[in-house]
Amino acid sequence: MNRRDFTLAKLKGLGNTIIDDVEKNTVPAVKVPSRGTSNIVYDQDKRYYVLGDRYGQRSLGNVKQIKKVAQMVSMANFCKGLVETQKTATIREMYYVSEGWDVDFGSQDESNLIGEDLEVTLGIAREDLGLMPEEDGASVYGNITIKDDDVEINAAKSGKSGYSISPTIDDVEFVDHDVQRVIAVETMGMFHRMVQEKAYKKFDTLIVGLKGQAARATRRFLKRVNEELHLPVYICNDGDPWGFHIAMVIISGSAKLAHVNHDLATPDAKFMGVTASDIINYDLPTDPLKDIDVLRLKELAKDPRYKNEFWQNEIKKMLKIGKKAEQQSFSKYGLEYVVDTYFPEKLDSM
Amino acid sequence: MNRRDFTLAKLKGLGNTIIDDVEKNTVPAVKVPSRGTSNIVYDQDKRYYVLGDRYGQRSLGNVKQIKKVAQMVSMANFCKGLVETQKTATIREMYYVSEGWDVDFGSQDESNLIGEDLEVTLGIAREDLGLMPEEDGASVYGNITIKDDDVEINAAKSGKSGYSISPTIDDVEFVDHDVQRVIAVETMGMFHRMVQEKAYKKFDTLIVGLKGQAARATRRFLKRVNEELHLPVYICNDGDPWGFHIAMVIISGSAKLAHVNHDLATPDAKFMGVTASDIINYDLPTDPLKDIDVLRLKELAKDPRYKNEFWQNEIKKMLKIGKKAEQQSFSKYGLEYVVDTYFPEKLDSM
Amino acid sequence: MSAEREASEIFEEFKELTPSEFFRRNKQMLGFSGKIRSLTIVFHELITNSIDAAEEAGILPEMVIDLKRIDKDHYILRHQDNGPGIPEPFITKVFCTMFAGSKFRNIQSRGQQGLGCSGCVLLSQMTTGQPVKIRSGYKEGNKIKGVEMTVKMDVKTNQGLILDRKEIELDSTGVSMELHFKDVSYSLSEQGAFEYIRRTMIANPHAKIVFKDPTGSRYIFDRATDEIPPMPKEVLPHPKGVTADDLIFMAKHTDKRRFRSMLTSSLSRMSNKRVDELEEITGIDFNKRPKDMKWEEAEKIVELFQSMDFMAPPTAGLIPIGQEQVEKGMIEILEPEYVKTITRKPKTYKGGVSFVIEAGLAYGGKSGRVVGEQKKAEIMRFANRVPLTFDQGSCGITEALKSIDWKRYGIRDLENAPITVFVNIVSTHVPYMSTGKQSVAPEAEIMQEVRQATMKIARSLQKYLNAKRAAKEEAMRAKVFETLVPVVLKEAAILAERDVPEYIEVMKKVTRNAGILGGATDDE
Amino acid sequence: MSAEREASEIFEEFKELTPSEFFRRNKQMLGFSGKIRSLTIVFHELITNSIDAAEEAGILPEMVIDLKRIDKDHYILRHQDNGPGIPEPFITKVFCTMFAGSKFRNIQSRGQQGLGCSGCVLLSQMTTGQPVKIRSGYKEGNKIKGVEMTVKMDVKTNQGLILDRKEIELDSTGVSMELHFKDVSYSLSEQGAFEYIRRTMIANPHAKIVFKDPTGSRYIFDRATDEIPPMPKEVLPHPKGVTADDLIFMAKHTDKRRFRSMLTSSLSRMSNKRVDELEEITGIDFNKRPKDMKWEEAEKIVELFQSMDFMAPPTAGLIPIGQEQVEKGMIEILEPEYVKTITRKPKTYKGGVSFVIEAGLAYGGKSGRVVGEQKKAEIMRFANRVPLTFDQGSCGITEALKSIDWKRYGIRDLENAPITVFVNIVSTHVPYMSTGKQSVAPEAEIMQEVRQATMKIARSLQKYLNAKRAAKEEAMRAKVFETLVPVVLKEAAILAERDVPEYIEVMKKVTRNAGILGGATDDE
Repeated sequence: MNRRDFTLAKLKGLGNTIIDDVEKNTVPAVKVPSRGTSNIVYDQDKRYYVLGDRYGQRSLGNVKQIKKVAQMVSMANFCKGLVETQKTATIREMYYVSEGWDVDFGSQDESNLIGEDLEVTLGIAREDLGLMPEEDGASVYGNITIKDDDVEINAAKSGKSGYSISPTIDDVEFVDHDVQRVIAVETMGMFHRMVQEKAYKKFDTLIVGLKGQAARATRRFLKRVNEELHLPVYICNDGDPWGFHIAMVIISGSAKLAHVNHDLATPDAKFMGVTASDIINYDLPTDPLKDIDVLRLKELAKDPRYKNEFWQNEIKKMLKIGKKAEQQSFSKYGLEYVVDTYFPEKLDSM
Repeated sequence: MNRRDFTLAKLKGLGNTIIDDVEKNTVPAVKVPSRGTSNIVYDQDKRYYVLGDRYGQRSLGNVKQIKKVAQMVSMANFCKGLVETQKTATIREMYYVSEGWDVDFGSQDESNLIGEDLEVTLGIAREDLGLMPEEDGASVYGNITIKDDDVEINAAKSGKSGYSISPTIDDVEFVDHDVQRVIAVETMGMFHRMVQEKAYKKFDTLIVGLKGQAARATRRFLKRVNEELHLPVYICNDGDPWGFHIAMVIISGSAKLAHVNHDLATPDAKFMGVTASDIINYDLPTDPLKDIDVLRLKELAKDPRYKNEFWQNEIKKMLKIGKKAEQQSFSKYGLEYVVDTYFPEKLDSM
Repeated sequence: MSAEREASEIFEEFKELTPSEFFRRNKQMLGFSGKIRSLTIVFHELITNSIDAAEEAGILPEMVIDLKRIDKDHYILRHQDNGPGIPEPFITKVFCTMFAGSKFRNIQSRGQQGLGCSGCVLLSQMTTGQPVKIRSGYKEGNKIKGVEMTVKMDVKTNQGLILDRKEIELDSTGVSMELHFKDVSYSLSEQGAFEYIRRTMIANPHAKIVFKDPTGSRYIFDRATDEIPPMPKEVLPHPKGVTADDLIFMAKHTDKRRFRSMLTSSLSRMSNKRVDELEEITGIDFNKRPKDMKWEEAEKIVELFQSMDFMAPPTAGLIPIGQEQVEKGMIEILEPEYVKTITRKPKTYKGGVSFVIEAGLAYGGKSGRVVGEQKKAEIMRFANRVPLTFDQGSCGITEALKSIDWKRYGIRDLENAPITVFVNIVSTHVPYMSTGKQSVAPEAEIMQEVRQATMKIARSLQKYLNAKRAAKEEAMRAKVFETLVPVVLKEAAILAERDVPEYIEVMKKVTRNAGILGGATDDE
Repeated sequence: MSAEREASEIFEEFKELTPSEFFRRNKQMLGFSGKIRSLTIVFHELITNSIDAAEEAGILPEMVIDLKRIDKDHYILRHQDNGPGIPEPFITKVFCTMFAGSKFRNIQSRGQQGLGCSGCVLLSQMTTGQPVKIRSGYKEGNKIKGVEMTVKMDVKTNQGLILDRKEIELDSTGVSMELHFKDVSYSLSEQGAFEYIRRTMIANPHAKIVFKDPTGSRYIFDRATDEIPPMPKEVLPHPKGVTADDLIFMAKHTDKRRFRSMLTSSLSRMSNKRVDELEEITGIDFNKRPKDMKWEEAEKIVELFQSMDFMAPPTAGLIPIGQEQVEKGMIEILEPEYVKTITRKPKTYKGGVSFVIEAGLAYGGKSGRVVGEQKKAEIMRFANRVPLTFDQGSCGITEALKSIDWKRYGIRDLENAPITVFVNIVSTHVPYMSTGKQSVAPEAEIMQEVRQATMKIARSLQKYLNAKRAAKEEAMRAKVFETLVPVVLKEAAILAERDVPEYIEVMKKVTRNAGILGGATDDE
């Protein structure tokens, strides 16, 4: 069964449980896996967060719950339509479409929450339901050819800003490539630097410009190139808690999206960003850690995803020196230094 | 003289005035056109903001000014290097590079200001000096072929998210196209909707996804397709003061960048976004205007760029109904409505 | 440098002032500072005197007050009551002698400084030079004697000067007076005279006031009850509440021959057994004359008092308004949607001073105060039924009320709720913070009682508000089920690509739940 | 319901209190509320009395004060001065009779209520039952008489009771006393006794105090000057400052036969010509006896005073500390890096009450107050040289100082600057806000003067701070040019692809500018 048929079956199943209950004269209730923090568990084997087995019941006999059930089945029908016609919609569009339903949403936030409920209830990612995020994915530069519908695209021939990963990345097919690895960088500034310095040639690599926190489509892309093309993925971010965590979410998934991490996490990706040790070894220009940075670092230190020696040491070291540095700070030694000297040394050490 | 040689000559000129002064035994001073609000004038003929003729003197004899002059000439030399080697750098990178100069910057803000000083003093845009913004430009979808270096790219064959306008858009050459117009939309949600509904075919148009306030590169692109390819440009934004102004900055330039508006403004572009009249005529789902929206609308009403009857009426009407609406709110009538019904009606009326 | 002068030369200028002379130089010590405040203080002094006098005589208090504006900041005040009147020999003393009065006992009373009437006369005379016109009707045997006098205060002697006097015929007892004032101002603000009357009426529902304001409008504040509150009894001081100085003072002024009998007759809860205990522990000879008591001995005894067990002080001296009467007063004046009042049992502070807290909450109607177009909460503070109008910020009552977590009682934002909070403290010794007697010291026990009392009635208010809300919600809930069950089933049927089944039974089960919230679990 | 009672029955309980009895019941009216404040008030009363007495006698004031802690909240205070002493017949009056004193004239003086000494004795007696021990040495002819007494206050009669008396031999005049207190507390806080002494010394640089604190430490506050300030003269009230009541009061107590002569002799600036004018306009017979003056006539005259021109009030009654003396006081106590003081010319408020404002600013050294590890600004308020310790928030002086835009004087954040601001108001009638005489009313003219005075000296402070800053900056600027000129020229040469030219001349021109800021325009 392909993804599409699987999705349609799941949607139908949701309708069936309710109708079945009514035919048995029992008040229908929908089982919704809990997304509360206590039900989000770090799976040591899978190396990412998964949902536990706790769930809540949404009963038609409860005045608050019945509304949520009504919203959820209405939304399910809307998604069924999208999947059947092979269209997509943003959740914002769906919010407006819902004005015509028999039950509506008080706010965009409310419809977002029901959307997540539907994902976990069916165990299906929003993209498979045709619901796309507003945000675009990362930019990709380098010698890979992909096929989207019937168009073939080479990411080395899509302009200086490369190929943009679209929200429908799962529909894309990898046709060919000629690279050894993938290097993802946090900022488009660094992306352009690498393109300009021809890093794709030097390292036989794809260059991915994350634009900050990686979008779901980007994470899906990275997972696919890692698993389908067996390319090692390196994530090169700023040397601060936020840079660390952008990488970590790519590697081990986020807690908030525990229910779809099996589609998003790339546990074999490697952090190759600026470390506290780099700050010292390369004598980088720094900014002092702000209170909020310190707080965040201390949070990370307790996070199960950071429980290995490397991370514990680097976090401790950063707290000790009280400083952070951006990737672009290597420009202190000239614009080319980061590509000519730093990356080769880092890659060697991995 | 091409842009590059022109830029180099201007840079050299800055050095010459200083050295000439010293040889005449007078204390050197650099004339910097004023960027104060009183020196930014709306040019009724050109239909965009330009700088007036007031300027300040930066003298080596003034303790505050000499530092700025030192920073400016150091930066000028850095840019000269970029132009000569045909490289670019982000202003963030330049900030870090400046650590090695004899005079440095206290903060990124300070270096940004000196960068703008250099632009106005030379009368040359930052992109020509090799200084690129961090931000990427808009996405373009549709049948246009461009040449970047020696790579040809067709924006209808670059994936669902289209071709990304890179900061170096000025180096790009338009090879071929098969469209009648350009429609720019505010959000990527609307961009994908239009791609999905094949609006590029229906309207023989390029689709541009602005991603909010248009980047300099995007504005440069729109100006070039408008002037070089004689394509009419329509800008379709949300029906609120912010949407209005995103369009207006594309059309008439921003006050802040008055010194480069001749390269950025597209005075013949047309606003085709959601108006107060649309809100009423299409009975759109709305949000109430917030205090800040009302304030902004009142500001706009006084802005010379909004001094025509159309804008004055629409602003008045919006204040009167006290409501705003997003473009995606047309989804109330189904996902296709915006492309099947609204856009054709709007285009007809223009 | 001036030449040295001898002491004798300097002391040639030495003089003594009378209390009237003193306060003429220091009128702010009588509370007369600021135009609005000055007039409110005058109203306060005259109204409390009238109510006290009527109650002492067992009469339902009634006043007719007429305030006429002559000019900016210039008023004539006519104040008439139906009390027992003042016997002629005392008239000049009451109106013209400072530190004279009948309220110096250990008794709960409204005023108690002996400055009231004479202070008002002093202010009148200082600002206008006018004498005061007084009529007094009082019983002598079965007849009512009536006298009319025009009187001035002689500050040099602290005595009254009678300018004019005649006997008149009167039908009933009572005092009426006419006073001129300048440098005062009538205001409708929270600190003004009108609000003072309004609050007085809430705390004294057995009184009646007819007030004609400077615009000529007549307000009749009718009584909400015909019960005269019982007179508080004079109560002997409790051992835990006396100081060594008090003991010495008693010893000096007692008519008892022996210290032992002085103790039992001057202090409450002081049995012979207790005195024997004291004598044994201290070794003091309790048979000696009171006047021979030494300070050290008094201190030793007082110290011992602190560690001995005594019954709580007798509470006959404390006469609260009463829960029912406060309620009547609040209903009469505030016409609220809901009101709840409470009178607590007597408690003590500082180990021996007993007090009673009464509290009331009124919601809706005229409760709260209108600011602009909004209703704000108002706090009405009283001490022995007297409104405390000034110094709200520093008052222990305010502090106690603000420390309550009103959210726990369903009042999200006390400030902006249509609520009047009433608090009255009843005690023979209210611990005032300052001279003006306008705020209560934040004694821990008092604060605690104010909190307890208010929280108790707040709980009732919460129940009322919840019940109101619940009734609304139940109706709403039933409607939700009737609307949404068909929606869910229609959508589910489309989803499952089946027909909508019969669902009468399920709908019945579901609507039965409308009254309750529970059902299945939901972990959000 | 209690039975009706007759007036006569109620008035059986009527009594009159003496001032002592009254204040025994209302000690907070004397400022005795709170342990720290009570002790500070005692220090205040005794110190101001001693300084006033010494000055009146033309003696440089000197005090020895010894405060011993007996137990928690229990102290013995010994206070000794070198004044002219108190003649024996007045001793009990000064210490035991309330409302008695020598300071009731229209004169600038430190204390003036006639409550001071007797109030302290009342507090002592109330809290400890102890009598007061007094020694007084005073001149009679060429001899010094010495007497030692132990005295108690009889509150029932407002008189002193002499327990013990003996004549003693003394070398010098002066009074010393020993008082016991409980329920008071010694504190180093801004409101405490120590700070009170310190501030007194700043405003009275001619006085000397030796103080032994409860830990046994001896502090010698030495005098910064040997000049005794001249005695203020008693000044007749100014016509613009009197009320109708004042006129009537004068008329009643004058020894003049005619109203005309009473006016010229009781008011300042009141010439015969003025009286003639008054007579003509009012039509009042000014030859009648003062006692026949009617209130309406007094009002008419007072009204007329307001519209007539008079010379400003004589200022012989006002003796400021003096700009130089304030400076000496501040230097002695604060050892500041910079100090500037000012004594302004007399001004009047309320049309006729004259006053003088003195201000001082001290920067650095021991100026300001240390809070934690930071220096904060402190405001020292004085009225007639007496420190105002309490109620700072509501004081007009504070308000005036806070309203100054300190940023304009180079002080970005007054709160956190190492600055002491000194303000003294000198007047025969300081307009106090409340009973405690701890804050000055915000009279517009006074506020204005405080602002003017302070801003004037703030300007000097600013100059000092600027000069200090400028010296620093000039050095820095020269360095900037020396560093940056070569940089600019090197970079410009690279840019122009030319050689760096000779630039000695240009560098000379540029560094000549180091001292000034200006030069070319720059429109940012």
